[in-house]
Amino acid sequence: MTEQITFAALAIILVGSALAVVLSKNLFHAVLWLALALTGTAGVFLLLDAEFLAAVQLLLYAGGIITIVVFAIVVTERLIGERLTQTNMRIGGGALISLVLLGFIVNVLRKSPLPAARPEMSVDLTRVLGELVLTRYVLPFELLAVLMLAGMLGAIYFARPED
Amino acid sequence: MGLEPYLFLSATVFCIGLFGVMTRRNTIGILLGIELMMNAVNINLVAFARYTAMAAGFVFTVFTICITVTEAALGLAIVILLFRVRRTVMADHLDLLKG
Amino acid sequence: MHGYLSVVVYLGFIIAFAVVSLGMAWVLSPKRPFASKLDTYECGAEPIGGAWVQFPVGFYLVALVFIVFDALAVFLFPWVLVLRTLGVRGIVTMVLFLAILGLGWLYAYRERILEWH
Amino acid sequence: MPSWLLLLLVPFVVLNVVIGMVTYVTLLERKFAARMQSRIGPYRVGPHGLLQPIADALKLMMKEDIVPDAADRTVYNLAPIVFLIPCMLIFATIPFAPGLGVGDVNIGILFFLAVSAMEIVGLFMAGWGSNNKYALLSAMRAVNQIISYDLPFIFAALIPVLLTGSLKLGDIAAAQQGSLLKWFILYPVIGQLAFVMFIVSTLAAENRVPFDILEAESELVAGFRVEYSGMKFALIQLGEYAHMIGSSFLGALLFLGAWSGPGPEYLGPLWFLLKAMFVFLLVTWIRWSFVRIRVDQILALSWKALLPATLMLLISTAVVVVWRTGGF
Amino acid sequence: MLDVDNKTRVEMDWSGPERLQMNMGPQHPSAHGVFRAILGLQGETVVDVDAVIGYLHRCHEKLSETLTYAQYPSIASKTDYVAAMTSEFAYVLAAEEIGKFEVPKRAQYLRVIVAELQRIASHLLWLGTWCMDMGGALGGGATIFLYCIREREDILDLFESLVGARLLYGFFQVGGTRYDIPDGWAEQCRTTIDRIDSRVNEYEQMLEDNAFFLARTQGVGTVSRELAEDVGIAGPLLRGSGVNFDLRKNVPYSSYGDFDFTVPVETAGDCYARYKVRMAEFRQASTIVRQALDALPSGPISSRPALKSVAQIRIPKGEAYARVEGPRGEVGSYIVSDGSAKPYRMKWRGASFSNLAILPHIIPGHKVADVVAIMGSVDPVFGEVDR
Amino acid sequence: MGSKNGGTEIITIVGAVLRAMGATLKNLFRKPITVHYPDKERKYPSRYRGLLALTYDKETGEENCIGCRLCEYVCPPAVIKVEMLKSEKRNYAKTFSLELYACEFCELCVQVCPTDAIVMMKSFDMPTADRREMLLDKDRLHRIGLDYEASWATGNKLRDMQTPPKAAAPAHKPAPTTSGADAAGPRPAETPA
Amino acid sequence: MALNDPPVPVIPAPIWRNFKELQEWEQLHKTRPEGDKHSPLFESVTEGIHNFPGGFVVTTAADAFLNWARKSSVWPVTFGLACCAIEMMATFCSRFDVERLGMVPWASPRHSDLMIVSGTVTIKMAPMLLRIYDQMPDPKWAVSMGSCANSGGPFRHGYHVVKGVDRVIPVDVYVPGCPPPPESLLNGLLLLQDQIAHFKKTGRRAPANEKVD
Ligand code: SF4
Ligand code: SF4
Ligand code: SF4
Repeated sequence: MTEQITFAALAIILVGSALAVVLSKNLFHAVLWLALALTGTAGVFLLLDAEFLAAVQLLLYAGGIITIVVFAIVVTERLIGERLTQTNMRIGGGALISLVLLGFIVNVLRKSPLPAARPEMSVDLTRVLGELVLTRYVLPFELLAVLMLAGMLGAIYFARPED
Repeated sequence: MGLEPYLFLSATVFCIGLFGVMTRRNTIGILLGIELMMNAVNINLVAFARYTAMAAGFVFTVFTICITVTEAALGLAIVILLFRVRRTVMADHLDLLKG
Repeated sequence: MHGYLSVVVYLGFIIAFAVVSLGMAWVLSPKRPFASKLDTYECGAEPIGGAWVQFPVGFYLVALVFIVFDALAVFLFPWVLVLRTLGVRGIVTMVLFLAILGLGWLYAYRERILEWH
Repeated sequence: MPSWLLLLLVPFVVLNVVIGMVTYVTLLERKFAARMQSRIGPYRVGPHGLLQPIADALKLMMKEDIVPDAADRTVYNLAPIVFLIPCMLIFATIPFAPGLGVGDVNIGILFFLAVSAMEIVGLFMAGWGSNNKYALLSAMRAVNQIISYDLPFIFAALIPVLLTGSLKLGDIAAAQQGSLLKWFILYPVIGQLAFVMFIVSTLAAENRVPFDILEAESELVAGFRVEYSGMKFALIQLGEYAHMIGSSFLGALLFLGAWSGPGPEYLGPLWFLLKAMFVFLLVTWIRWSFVRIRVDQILALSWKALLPATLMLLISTAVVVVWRTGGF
Repeated sequence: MLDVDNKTRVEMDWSGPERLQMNMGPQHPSAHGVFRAILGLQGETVVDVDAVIGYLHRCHEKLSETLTYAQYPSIASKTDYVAAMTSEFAYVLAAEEIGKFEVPKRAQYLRVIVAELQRIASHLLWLGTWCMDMGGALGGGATIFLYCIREREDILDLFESLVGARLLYGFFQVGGTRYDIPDGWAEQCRTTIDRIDSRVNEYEQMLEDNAFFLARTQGVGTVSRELAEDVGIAGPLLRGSGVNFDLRKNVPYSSYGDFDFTVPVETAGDCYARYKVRMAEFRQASTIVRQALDALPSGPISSRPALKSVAQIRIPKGEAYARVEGPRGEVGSYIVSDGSAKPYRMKWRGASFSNLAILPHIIPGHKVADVVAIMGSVDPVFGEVDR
Repeated sequence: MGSKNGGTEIITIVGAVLRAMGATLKNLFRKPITVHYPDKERKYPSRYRGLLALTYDKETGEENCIGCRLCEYVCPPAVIKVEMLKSEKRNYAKTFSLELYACEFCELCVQVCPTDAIVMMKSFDMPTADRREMLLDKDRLHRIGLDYEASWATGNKLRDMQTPPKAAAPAHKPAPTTSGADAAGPRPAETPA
Repeated sequence: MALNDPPVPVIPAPIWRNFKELQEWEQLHKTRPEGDKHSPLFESVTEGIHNFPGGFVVTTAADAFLNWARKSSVWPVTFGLACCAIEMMATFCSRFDVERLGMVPWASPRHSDLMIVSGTVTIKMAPMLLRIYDQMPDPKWAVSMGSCANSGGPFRHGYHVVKGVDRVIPVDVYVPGCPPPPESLLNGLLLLQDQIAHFKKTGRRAPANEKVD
């Protein structure tokens, strides 16, 4: 019972704030709504017994992404008055496509057989995760480092002051 | 509770993100939409991993989160670069390919 | 999950506390707004120009380095847990990971991003 | 007692204790600083100024609450709450005695760090929402500083975790029970270095002098909260102090053996409190002894010295741990 | 809604990020009074600075034309209120120069003693406020500030038992001083000086090799020798830039010639150099006070009959410029007398005013945090700037 | 602050940190110098320049002021207003008002008063919510003179102190003591050095 | 009177009427808004309780308590104008330590309750001063420190000096002196605390001529 209620609350928060992200006129507000959406996602992860992922979500997304987006805003926009506002275009088209896609997915989901109950999980997820990352997925792990390095170098290169 | 509600939730958030990506005029706004979509994907991943008891799903969620973060950083860097070159972050101004 | 439930209850109490105290303040406090009271404070002088202006890109670059290392920190947590069972292998893997990211740090160092001019 | 009642009661009690503690810690700090400066400090409000925090809180509650015209109303009004939540929430996972706490979750320390990283959202909202130059500049500095010191903070805090092998705060505390020598601060070399680094990054993460550039009143008047008055200001102050004390508790838990101490077991929370106050006074002492350094120097210190140093220390600790468990 | 286009399309010159115009002052914790600096910021870096003064213009010069030579010295102390003694000194010196009045030796020595004590008090206040600027009112800066004021209180006590007032004295009068020292004052003065000397050592211990302090002061706000000479700054600022110029040595007035002291000079020209100069001046001032106390002759304290009425002091027609070395530099007073009991015209030369002129030369390029450090090291007093 | 020569730099930093903390610690154990003002007052020196007051002749009970208006003339901000009341034996001040809210406490009026009529008190305790209260008329000036302790200075003493000996002090006054007749007394040592 | 009563010439009773400044002061004091109330909601609630039989005990006690809190934590804004500011600083420092009375100086007027006008207010400064005073949240107080702030002091004949800060903002306590030594200022602050303790139930300032004990 508790699970249902919590899920419903989280779903409302998540969908509501997601809508606010794409609709709000003020870019900074949109970012704040995104923070709420990401925190809500962390709640969903918690509900799925993935506490480690929830914390990662908070640390990386809500702490990190929000910071860099805000910084990106302050270094690009002159934020006075109307420049902070952002508008949507092709709203009708966008909404149509999104709704069609949503209908399609829902349709597919309805037809496919899905597990109704979750299996017991007795292990400490964090520990399992650590073991997997460092043993079986060690290659992806190191590749991830390379990827992040590349991303970082590229980003620094792009955003570096020109002097 | 079954897996279904999670997937619905994720699908909804994904579509909202998509809507944002398609309709936002501000490039940063578009990036926010992408973040939402990635987020939806993560929910999906975790939910599937949990209901099928496959730890690999969790591992890949961590990986995707990291990748998303890097992607966002890179994306924003490109926005900054574009801003510097074109002095605007409005997407519909950016599709003009002429100088 | 029980642990988190009480954390959620705790969170609820915090919000309640904040809201209640703000509400009490609303009841107790006088309200006499007028134009110059509501002006932005700027050392007594009239504000010149707006506050929301564009900042140098240095801010963003620092955040960029941060986020990558934050991602690194995320992997350290499970690593710390399993280190004893994995032994040397764990250390080597992580050191390699660190070394790769360290290259990024070096680049940032060389580009003088960390000095934040 | 029915479990649902316990579920409600424990967080309620903890919250009230934390709030009471935070208000009185301000008095402690004022008295301590005053003595350091050849003064007396609050003295005439109640016996030896003991009622001072109450008077301050009441007065702030009765002050007018100004929302500047130029401010972004919603953001401005929500910011104190958003700021307060993470600052108070960090107490959730701290066990004040074995089993006594809101929720000693499995990933306690990670939870602590993740939640305290959320502080910047509220901070930035306050700075941004005020639409004031000082506030915005201060918020920019603050975010920059907090993200810079978050990493050394995490790495330094990970060292006791590494020595214990558990992310659960209760386990870390339990690992230091028994004898004084088990306290992680007494772990040869590593313990002391880690503690110093922890203190330094705590100072920075809490924005205390010498790293208090964000409230730098000689430059930015009152920093990000320059426009806040009345109760909202009080909430922000409360949050700042709560964060400080939360970090002090974490420091006492990670390095000073939490509730271990002589005497019967029920004295445990008292010992813990004393140790946390020790860390707090240490921080205060440092704070009242230095001039602040410049923002670029602060960042350079973090990125060029503290970050590599903590990482090195972490790796060497790992080597030691593996070596001692016979991993080689 | 969509007016964005026009705005973004305007060919905005991309010359780096935009400037933030920020007010510092007049009500600002580190404005040292009522100074208003309008800083142009790029992020944290100051690109230009515009100083607005005049918030404390109290019409000193005009007022002095309506007051007699007997009345004005007590108001003269309100120009540089942190170093009231030296501003009174300059005024009476100018009047004495026109009138060719003798000043008894005892009075001269007393003048030197109080002027040097005042220098110590003023420097203590400077050190305190400067550290508070750099260290925050909620940090170590405040601690040092409180220590400095604690020591300054001792000197104020000396003045209080000498004159009766703590801050603005009216100790000088044309032809001598108004008060003689009370019994036991000399001993009290010696012990105070000794105590302050030891406490100054303590501050040095707290600051001198403190990396944080050095990081904030070394290489910050460097004034080159040429610039210093061009702008005409004075006092410790000038000596911090390597110019050995001190009126007490170069143009000895009163009986400074009798005493043995050195003029500290530093060459670096940054905030730290100014700090060093002032710290050395503490020591020099206390040696001068000790020597003067030892050699204090007995005799009258005034060469003129005691003041009995307002227009008693008349000086012949003439004009004179007298200057003394105040804690902030050359304090000058120029009097044109028409032979009546009041000056015909009087002009102040405030050290702070000319020192302040250095700010636009050295501030741009520094960080916001450095602005307060530089301001503090210039140590302006706005009573003297705006007069 | 970088990591140029890391090791030594860190050692110096740590040393400086410890030294600075030691200095504050030392002060932590010094006695506070705070004066508990409303409960205990510090000892004012005898030359303290405080509120102004008019005096009586101790024996005859006659007021000393002769309304000569010298103080009115000398006062730099012109806060004193005196009207003279002519009488056969001596003169009186008919009205005497002093705008305390503008006085600059320069002691010039005390210095010029020929009859030691106006003096200063060793106290400043006259804050008020009513600015009119700071307009002192003759009665209140007398009242103040009775309420507080007078400080050392009077016109004659001040003039004696300043008079050069060779100008042979006016005969009608006791011999001047140039080195100051004041016993300020050693200040109580508030802080152990 | 302690001594044998001397013959004092008769002085016209309200002598202050001869002084234009003081007349102006009276006018200003009368016409100034009294302000500084609680919120209307709270007012009506207390009004209701007060009318309830026995309710006055509650309201008086509550009022005394709230006024005690106000009085015990009066936070001045750091605002120095001239020489008096130096003495104000000395008052805030170790020797006189106003923190004993619960006062903490803050830099931003938004956090403060009290403005100590310490020094000469010039015509150029007056608007700034007014703005800073305005920006303080209610209830707020002002202390005029020193002769310059009281009336222009030694410079009151100057062309650029405001003749008393009470022409710009309402002042609660005047402290005499040039500069007032710390004791004098402390005394003024104690008087202010007394006044705040008598802050009327309506939230009005105590009228200037009412004697508070
Ligand atoms: S002390 Fe000075 S200002 Fe005051 S009344 Fe006497 S002469 Fe005038
Ligand atoms: S007080 Fe003295 S100087 Fe003034 S009128 Fe009276 S007698 Fe003359
Ligand atoms: S009253 Fe006196 S001390 Fe105060 S500001 Fe005016 S002149 Fe200066």
